[in-house]
Amino acid sequence: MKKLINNPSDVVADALRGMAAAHPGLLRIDHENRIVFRGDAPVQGKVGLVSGGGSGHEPMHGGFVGPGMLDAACAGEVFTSPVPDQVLAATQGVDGGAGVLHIVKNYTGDVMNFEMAAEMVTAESGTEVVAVVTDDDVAVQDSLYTAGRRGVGVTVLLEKIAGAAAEQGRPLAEVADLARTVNANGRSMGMALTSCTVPAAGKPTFDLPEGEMEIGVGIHGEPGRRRVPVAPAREIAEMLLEPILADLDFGAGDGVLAFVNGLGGTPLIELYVMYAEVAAILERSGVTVARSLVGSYMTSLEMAGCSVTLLKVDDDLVRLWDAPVRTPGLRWGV
Amino acid sequence: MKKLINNPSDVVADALRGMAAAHPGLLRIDHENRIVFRGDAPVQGKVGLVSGGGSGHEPMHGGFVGPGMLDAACAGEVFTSPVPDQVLAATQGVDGGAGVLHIVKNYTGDVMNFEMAAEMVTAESGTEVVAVVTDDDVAVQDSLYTAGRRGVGVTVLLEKIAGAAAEQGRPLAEVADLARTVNANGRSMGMALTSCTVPAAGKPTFDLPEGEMEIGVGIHGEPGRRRVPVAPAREIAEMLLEPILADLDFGAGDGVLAFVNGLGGTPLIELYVMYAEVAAILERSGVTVARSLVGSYMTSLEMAGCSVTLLKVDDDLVRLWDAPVRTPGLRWGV
Amino acid sequence: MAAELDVDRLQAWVREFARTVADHRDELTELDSAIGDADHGTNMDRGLSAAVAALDAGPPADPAALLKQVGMTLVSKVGGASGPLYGTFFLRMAGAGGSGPWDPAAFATALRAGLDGVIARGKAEPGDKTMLDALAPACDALDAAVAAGEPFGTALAAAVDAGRRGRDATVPMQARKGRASYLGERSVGHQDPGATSTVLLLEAAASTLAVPQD
Amino acid sequence: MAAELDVDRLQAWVREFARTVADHRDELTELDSAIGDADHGTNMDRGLSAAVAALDAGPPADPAALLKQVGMTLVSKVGGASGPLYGTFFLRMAGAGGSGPWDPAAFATALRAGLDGVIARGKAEPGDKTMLDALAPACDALDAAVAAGEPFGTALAAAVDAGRRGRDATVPMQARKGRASYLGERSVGHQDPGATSTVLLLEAAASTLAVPQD
Ligand SMILES: Nc1ncnc2c1ncn2[C@@H]1O[C@H](COP(=O)(O)OP(=O)(O)O)[C@@H](O)[C@H]1O
Ligand SMILES: Nc1ncnc2c1ncn2[C@@H]1O[C@H](COP(=O)(O)OP(=O)(O)O)[C@@H](O)[C@H]1O
Ligand SMILES: [Mg+2]
Ligand SMILES: [Mg+2]
Ligand SMILES: [Mg+2]
Ligand SMILES: [Mg+2]
Repeated sequence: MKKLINNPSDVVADALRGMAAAHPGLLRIDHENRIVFRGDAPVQGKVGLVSGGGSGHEPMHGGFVGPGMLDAACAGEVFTSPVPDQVLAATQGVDGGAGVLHIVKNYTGDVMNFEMAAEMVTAESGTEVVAVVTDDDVAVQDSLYTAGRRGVGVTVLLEKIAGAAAEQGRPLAEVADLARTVNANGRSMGMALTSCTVPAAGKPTFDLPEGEMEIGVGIHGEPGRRRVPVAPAREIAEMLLEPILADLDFGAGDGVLAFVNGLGGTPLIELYVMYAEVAAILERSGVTVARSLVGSYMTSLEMAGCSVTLLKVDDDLVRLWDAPVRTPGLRWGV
Repeated sequence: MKKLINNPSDVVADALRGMAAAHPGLLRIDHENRIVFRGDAPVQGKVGLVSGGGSGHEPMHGGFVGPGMLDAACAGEVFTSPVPDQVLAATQGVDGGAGVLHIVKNYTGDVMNFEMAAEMVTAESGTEVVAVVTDDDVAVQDSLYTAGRRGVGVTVLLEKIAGAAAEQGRPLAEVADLARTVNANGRSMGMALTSCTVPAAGKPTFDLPEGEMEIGVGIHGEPGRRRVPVAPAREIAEMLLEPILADLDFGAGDGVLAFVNGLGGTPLIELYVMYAEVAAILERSGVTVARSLVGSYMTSLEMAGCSVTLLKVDDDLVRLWDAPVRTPGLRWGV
Repeated sequence: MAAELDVDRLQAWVREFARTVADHRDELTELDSAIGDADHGTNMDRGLSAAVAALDAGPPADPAALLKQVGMTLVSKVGGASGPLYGTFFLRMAGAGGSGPWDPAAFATALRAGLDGVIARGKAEPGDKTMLDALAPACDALDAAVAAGEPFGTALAAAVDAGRRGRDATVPMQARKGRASYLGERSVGHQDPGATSTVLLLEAAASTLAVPQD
Repeated sequence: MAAELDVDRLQAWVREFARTVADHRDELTELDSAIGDADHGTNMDRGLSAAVAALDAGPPADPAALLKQVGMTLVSKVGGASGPLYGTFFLRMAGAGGSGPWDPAAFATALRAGLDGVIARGKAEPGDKTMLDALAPACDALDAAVAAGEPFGTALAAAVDAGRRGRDATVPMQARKGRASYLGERSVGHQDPGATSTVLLLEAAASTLAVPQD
């Protein structure tokens, strides 16, 4: 294992120290509870947005804290959802009197820990909490025979869009509805060229020989649905987009936000190569790209690979996407 | 070799197609000459900023084109400086009547190709061209016995700062002086945990066994000055900062811009771990961090590793750093 | 004479569970690499080390307080799926067994309450390839043996046996809950990490809770 | 009778150089991996393929025009250090040799002009571990042999010999120019890629420019 770290057990704490040093003012970090707060939280009268999850996906979620996006992010251990105490403290810390939205990726651990936290919030205070669960990964069948689809790329887009709506002063119910709409209109699919290595495990989660890749991989190094020979970017784009386009009617004329995401070990030049192929397929399919995002926003440690997310957007969503945002990971308009 | 590409010989062209698709309006791309132009170039009355170099370092340089930074970037083949024809066409394309600054990283190939281009510009037109060469890499001895120091991380900072000065309407001589000041006040040093693989070569440029790392590596996969056992982030930060701090007097009370850069295969969580250590050393050394930048801005394909850059800044430089910039790779204030 | 399960004995159980999980940490993580995210051993070890540290700092007064503290510590320190599940398991045991020293029947009742808590929290059923596949048959075996008046040591040994068989039975199963379910058919052929740690829990019970004179 | 170097013969030289570079592409890149950035073979092959394609499209009328076209193509297609250097080399040869068919003396003069161009552009000297270490001794040997009235074939063979010795001599050198200089002492023990491609240039000259009747 080769990583720029000190001790495997200190990775999360050390990275949070780095974030605190790199973003004074913008962020305030509760090191004990491992919570990244917006510097001016709680913002009175604004719905508070709390997310979180296992670490190892940076900039998600801590890098999306700031005006126009999240109010707090709870950093779990690497690939391990945060614990209820963290979510409770984050919720209390961002409560500006207008209620709090929990943005939860659909993994058994995340869902249960956020649920327990919400129970604790209700028991301890009058803060209204609504949870929205993202489950956009078409690699997983959404059936009784699975834990349901995983929450992946749409989470980033949802955090931005719901964050903008909250910043505008929209009430909790409306922000939550909007968040559910975003989740319902987005689909993602990922692939890996290499495995990641969990620091505490010290070796790659799976073996992926030269010449093979995993299609439908998760962002925690969960192996994918199938293993196939490495293919050109053009074919990989087909493999990822085909199930996305099949699953939701991204019909002719629909505007989409097209998001090509790097998994941590893939350089930007490759992501642009992938985006070129994605854009070409969308053009052939008559899908209009209203907005795009290319970069490593939801990573899986040093895994090489990418995911593609399409989100159907209307004018309101585009306006909210374009609204100012100031976080370490996404910033514009301010 | 595992990469998200089509044909190794098409990587640069494909990535430029992806950039064009992802940033319509903001960028205009001359695919034949492989030049990324600012969408509204040439800007009348403004000094034009042209840079470029081998591809494989994305977002540098094409990702730094836009208001407040570069007017054009020439994309060479992977790790191969652009040819004079590209630089000539870029220079002519950004000439708004106030002259053009060439920002050149100090590599034999880059310097010669930009020189030949400047000779061609002079022969063909009256456009005034001034070249500034960056050479901030303390891993290389600046002596008669080398090609001189390499241009690395400072190039990114210089492009931002000179871009802001040009945007303010400062004249060519002043922008060029400022650029030289930035170069003179910046120092960098890098290290690698793994080699990169040049697509056309198809295999890693060097072998770096488990347990070893290269200190003083270049951004083209040039091996470093020495190979040492892998060490904790804390010690790596020392190894990189020690020669930087020794080479230029970053004295107590000096404000610096501290830049931790990822080389392409290193995830953000590790860069924040590194930044925590860098910030701690600077604090112990009495160096004040005025601004910071953490991320993968000057990469070396999928190489795992990082570089650290310190730039001594005064109020003018900080103001120029803070000025609005709107490029795919760096954006704020707009 | 029926075994008397006082706070010291239950504490020994928790400590032994923590010790064996630490011993098997890499194996648990390895199992989780194959069909999950390579953290089950690390997660359980982190949580149980914290639970032991809390016990070192001053053990609670009675079995209920002890197991409540262990459950709270696991909830606060583990995260992931196993944190809420094992946490809830201990919290429900604490709530069901009463504060005085427990007899084997009280222990069996508490264990089933823990099992019910895991089901309520995780909404899985036996056959889904989870820790339930070890825990549920172990509860059944324990109940039956205690009801039949078997010595507690024998009853616990039966529970361990049933748990081990349940754990082994997860190998051919296709996962329908938790992270392994994402793999679909590719989850077949691997042993569930949670069922594996649950067998460590049962084995620790057998080696610490049954008094010699049983 | 002295060899007459017309445009066809020089074209054959360039084509042969292109062919052998293509054959040795991976070897050149491999050498550049050790002390550079793993692109010398790819760079030279890309440029020379383009030069050959331009020749295919319609060869220029005389040696000067031919070599000028080759030089311009290399400048426009290669990039890196070798583009300006090899480009300048051919451009200077074109400028020095005159337009009519060349005799061996004219060729030797042109070659030296090319060498001077490389020196002017790259500011290296022999001993810096660059292509100069093959090219400079080859020029010297050619000049001496031509001045001594040796047949052109013999003269070219001497140039190749000198070039090869110069190339081999780069192995123990510590680089002082180009990318390899960044390695300091670690550049010792490796053969310079540019000197290696220069020997291919010289070998191509020997196999195409010396007419049988020499
Ligand atoms: N819904 C569930 N009900 C019961 N047990 C579950 C459930 N989901 C997962 N598990 C158990 O949790 C184990 C995984 O725990 P762990 O690896 O610590 O958490 P995570 O999956 O969040 O990384 C699985 O092996 C399985 O036994
Ligand atoms: N200043 C110089 N003068 C002469 N030759 C040089 C000089 N710098 C580099 N070279 C030659 O160029 C070769 C490298 O060419 P190439 O790999 O194509 O370019 P780059 O170094 O830009 O990647 C070296 O092996 C050396 O022979
Ligand atoms: Mg986990
Ligand atoms: Mg090169
Ligand atoms: Mg797990
Ligand atoms: Mg090279």
